Amino acid sequence: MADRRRINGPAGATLPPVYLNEDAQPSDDSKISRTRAANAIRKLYLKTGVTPSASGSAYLEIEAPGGGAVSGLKLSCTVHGPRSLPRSTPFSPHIILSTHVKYAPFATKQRHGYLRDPMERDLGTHLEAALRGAIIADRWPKSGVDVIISIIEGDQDRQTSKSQELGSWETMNALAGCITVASAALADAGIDCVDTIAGGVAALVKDAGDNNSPRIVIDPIPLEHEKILSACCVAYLPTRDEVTNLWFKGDLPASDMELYTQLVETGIQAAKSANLVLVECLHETMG
Amino acid sequence: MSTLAIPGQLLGSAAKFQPGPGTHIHESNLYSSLLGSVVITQPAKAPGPTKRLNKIINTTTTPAELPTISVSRSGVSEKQRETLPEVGNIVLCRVIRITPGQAVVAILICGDTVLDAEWQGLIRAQDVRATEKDRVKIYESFRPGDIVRAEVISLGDQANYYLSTARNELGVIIASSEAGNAMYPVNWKEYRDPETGLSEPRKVAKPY
Amino acid sequence: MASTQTLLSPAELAYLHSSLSLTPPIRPDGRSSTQFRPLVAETGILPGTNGSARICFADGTEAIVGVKAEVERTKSALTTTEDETVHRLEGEFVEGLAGAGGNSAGNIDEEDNDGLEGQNEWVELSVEIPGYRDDDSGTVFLSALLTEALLADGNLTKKLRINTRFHWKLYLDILLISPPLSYPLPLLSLTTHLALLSTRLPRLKSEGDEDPFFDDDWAAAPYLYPRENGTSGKATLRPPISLLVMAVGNNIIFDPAKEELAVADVALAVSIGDGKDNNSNAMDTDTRNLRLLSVRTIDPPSRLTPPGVPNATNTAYGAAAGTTAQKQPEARAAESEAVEGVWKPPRGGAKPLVMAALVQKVLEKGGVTDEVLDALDAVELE
Amino acid sequence: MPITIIAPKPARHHFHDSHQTAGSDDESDTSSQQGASLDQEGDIQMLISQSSRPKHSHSQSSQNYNIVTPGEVITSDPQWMRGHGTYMTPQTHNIISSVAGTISRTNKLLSVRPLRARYTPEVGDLVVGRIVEVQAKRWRVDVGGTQLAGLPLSAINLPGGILRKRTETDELQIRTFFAEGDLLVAEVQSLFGDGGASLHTRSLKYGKLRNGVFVAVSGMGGGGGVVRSRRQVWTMEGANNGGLIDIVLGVNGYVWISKHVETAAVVEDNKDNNNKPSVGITNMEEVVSATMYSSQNDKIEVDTMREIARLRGVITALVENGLRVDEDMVVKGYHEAVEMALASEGGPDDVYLGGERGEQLANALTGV
Repeated sequence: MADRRRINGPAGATLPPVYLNEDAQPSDDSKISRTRAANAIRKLYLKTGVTPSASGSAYLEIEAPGGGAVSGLKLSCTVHGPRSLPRSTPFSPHIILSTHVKYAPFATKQRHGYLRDPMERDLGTHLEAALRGAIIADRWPKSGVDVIISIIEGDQDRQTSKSQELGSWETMNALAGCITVASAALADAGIDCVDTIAGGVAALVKDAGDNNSPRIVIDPIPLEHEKILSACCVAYLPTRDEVTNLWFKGDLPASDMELYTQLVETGIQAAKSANLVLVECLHETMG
Repeated sequence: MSTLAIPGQLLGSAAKFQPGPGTHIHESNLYSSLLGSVVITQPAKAPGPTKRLNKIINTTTTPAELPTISVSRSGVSEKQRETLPEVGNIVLCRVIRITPGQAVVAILICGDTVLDAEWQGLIRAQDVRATEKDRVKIYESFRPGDIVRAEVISLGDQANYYLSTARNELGVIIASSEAGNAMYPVNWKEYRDPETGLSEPRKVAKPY
Repeated sequence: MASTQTLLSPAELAYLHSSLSLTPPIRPDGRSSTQFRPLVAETGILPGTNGSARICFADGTEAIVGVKAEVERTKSALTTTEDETVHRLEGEFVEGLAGAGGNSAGNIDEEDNDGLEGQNEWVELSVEIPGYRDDDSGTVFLSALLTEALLADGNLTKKLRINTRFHWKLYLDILLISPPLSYPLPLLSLTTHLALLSTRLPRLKSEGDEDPFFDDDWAAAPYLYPRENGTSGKATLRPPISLLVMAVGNNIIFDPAKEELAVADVALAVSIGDGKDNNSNAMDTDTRNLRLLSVRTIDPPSRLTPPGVPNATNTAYGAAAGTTAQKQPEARAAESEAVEGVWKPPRGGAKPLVMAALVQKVLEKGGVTDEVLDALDAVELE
Repeated sequence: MPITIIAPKPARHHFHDSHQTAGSDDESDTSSQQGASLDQEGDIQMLISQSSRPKHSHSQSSQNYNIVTPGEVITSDPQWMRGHGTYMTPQTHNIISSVAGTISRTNKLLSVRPLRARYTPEVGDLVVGRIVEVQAKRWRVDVGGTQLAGLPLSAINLPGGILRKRTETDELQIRTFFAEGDLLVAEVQSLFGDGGASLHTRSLKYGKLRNGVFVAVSGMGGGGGVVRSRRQVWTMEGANNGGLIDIVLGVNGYVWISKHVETAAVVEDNKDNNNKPSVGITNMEEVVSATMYSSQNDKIEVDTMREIARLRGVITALVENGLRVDEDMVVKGYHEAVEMALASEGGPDDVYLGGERGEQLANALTGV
């Protein structure tokens, strides 16, 4: 899909080459080890009402681990609406939700163009599924709401070359952040929701060095582990104990349902932890 | 009970309260669906219930007996929550354009809330006044730019709310003349320009 | 495509929901809960491709998949290795230019297994659904789902490797011929599965890292997914399949039609691989080694359905109702408890246990997935 | 077996010597059961021959090939008049087909009935439709035709009795009568010049549909489908305690199968009023119209739901196998399906009629 509206430079041409530090040892520059407990998420910062012009807004930041080898996640979400629909839209007894997730061009190591690429659209679909279960759509007939998320900084390693493969796992972290930040922004906008929805990620990882059997960790950072075997991202409603969106990928033996169930449960744990921050943040908004 | 509520917070049993705005029922319990402060309204003692009560029709209990619980944004934050015009609401709107059959308006204020979004409304010729409906002429009732007080009578079609000014206190409240001056009402169907002295026909709202 | 909203009346929805909630559920077309719609399938229909397949339903929905392969230079292997540091530098730089980093830059000289892994961009998958833009979020979601399943275990990309300098680039073009009458995921996935099974790549005649050249004899071309004994028999390793499964009440329903999906409490797309890993090679070939590759929630369209109005609050109900003008017409529907026989669009999500049960049902040994794979096995190749 | 995958079959030959006999040349409508989807003329003789002798022969004699394709010259004889589906070129007397279909002759009128066509409304047709749009004073209804049909607010029975005057409130609450997605049964009241239709529901047997399932069989290939017949609506007894089931075969190919609701019985048989003192002739309308715009389903027994699903399966199987759908065929097919279920391993509860089962059913009906 070509960008027909702008004249862009050749794709990828703006990428600066990344050189290794001369003194860096090839073996350990690419790996940092996980210092958090297996069931702890990274520190979150969440604030609502950051964009006054929007009906509702929120900003989420997740701390960068490992002393700058990896950038943290920085998300900004704006909610526009409820607002009237264009005249051409047919009657809708519900609010019409549309979600947009966009990486800022500079958010990741590889530059993103201005047009949304398939991965961003895919994220948007996941987010839509997650939010649609949370909002009470029939409260707002004949109206629409747009949830727009900009990923300002994309939680990716800055140095190593393993971006491609790891990137696909980092997408899940980004999605979980998107869900949490959108939830705060929707509450700020005064759109009826059944609960405060939050996202969480869990992964089955193999650690470098030791010959340990794979273990399940919360909020995985791909760079911290030798290999991620499977991961899942969960959008969870804590008071109702319900999941609105589940995204699992990886490679698990079908005979081991237990492992899968555990993984999802750990994902829910992560979502619950994020939800604590969310609730705290909403109380602050009120206070 | 805390006076602040966040979405998903348990407010009480559905058997004890009636659900008001900003709440929802889940498994026989009332939960908040908004971020705001909890308001409990005792049922009106007079037999004639208020408009708001009238809208909440509970099939299992008699509506007049239970207090209504609702969650609202007002008073907590400066930013007002967007509301939708509802049937029965009194709204203030600006006339956008007129045709022989109807006046198209933009709803600006609904109840006490200044609206963020622009909702479009329609005043059809037969809804302009209560009497002599057949002889209503839109151009003798409204002009583009007028500010009108009206009542929402229907959700209407996909784009428009249907409004009515068929009551004495409804109609044009602010109008300017063709010369561009603010006018004052002289009777139920005329506004007058203080500078030129000319009158223009309008559906005039009775001043309070 | 959550956006493919089927317009159903509240009364229909209420009826469907209650009939599907029965034990056992009564589906509108009479199928049992695990039964699929009957399919007509054939492979090898496109002579210009490396592999192809076609599947259609009785209602006329039809999908065609064509697989084409091209030899491509592996990008990160452009430079020769002399000095370790220089190599790494350049490898990195080239990768940056290409805009698609791989993981093989440092791995070329390594003798371990990682060096034999493929890269995800060697497989390109496109989905075309008539009536939808190719950047429609629903279409993108479908192709992301199918790609994810194909790449999850790394088996496919591994097969595409020719030598350190060259690889096959595989293009999978998935075409739905008719506008979707139901969520097309199972149809597209099964067709893709058959097309990949029938895919053959020319036999390599060159050796080592020299420029590859191939055998002209198409009959000698080996299957991408090799068979047990040469060209006949079952494939030892199979492409993944993605099944659509949904829950209504306590029932788990496979291959839902669109009107069934419209009342779903939750719908999942579950991708399963049939990976006989090398460890169990010597084992009996009858038991499959199913692997869970991906699970995605499909946004159930039920949340966007119009609610029914209980008779008690229906202004058009009852003989005298029309004249009671003080009842406000079309006032916003009041919050109320569910009433028997009245459709209420579901809110919220699904219990984690329900979701786990759905996945469990798909993975069940000797269950639906096994039977689907058996049936796909029985389809004659070309 | 949860899934059946079969290899494609070679294309079926639809054409066969029809049941026309020598001497009935003028009436040779040649609408074999696979020939025409809609019997536009409602030709009586043809209907009789069809219903009395459903047959399914596969003879491929080419003499009776009455399928024409667009551009094919049907006749150059000037005695014929051209009808639907044909055109003439200036200066010649050639009548040329403009669609692919079967030739039908009515006296001197030659027309071609398309093999596959959208529904063309005719005044008096009983149709099942779905509301797609609500406008200020009317609804737009999908009836499977080329255009949406209109249903004016003035053409419905308002709750509270037929004679109630329409008020402005009704206009404002138009959506409480029918909203987007609602299904209704109506009659075509009039046609517009462009082929669009205007519907009405001004009879107690028309109105909103509930308590059942919908199936669309219009636009199906192969020529099967709903045909105009004596009765489009009937009530039948479901097997295995199924209770009474109503079937509405819309002429437009939209079908509604639902549990029989008692109040409707009053309408169908007015004489019954004597037996029911509570429902007099005067308040009958009120009782019926009370439920007219309800979207709440009554309680439906499991047995009834099962038999409704079976009936739906019968209709789908008829269409998929290119058979016509009318009361006669549906009733026969239903009894056959009940028998088949009893004989099958699933027992009477097995209502699946897809794939091979459907073919089996069709074969049993056509006597092959």
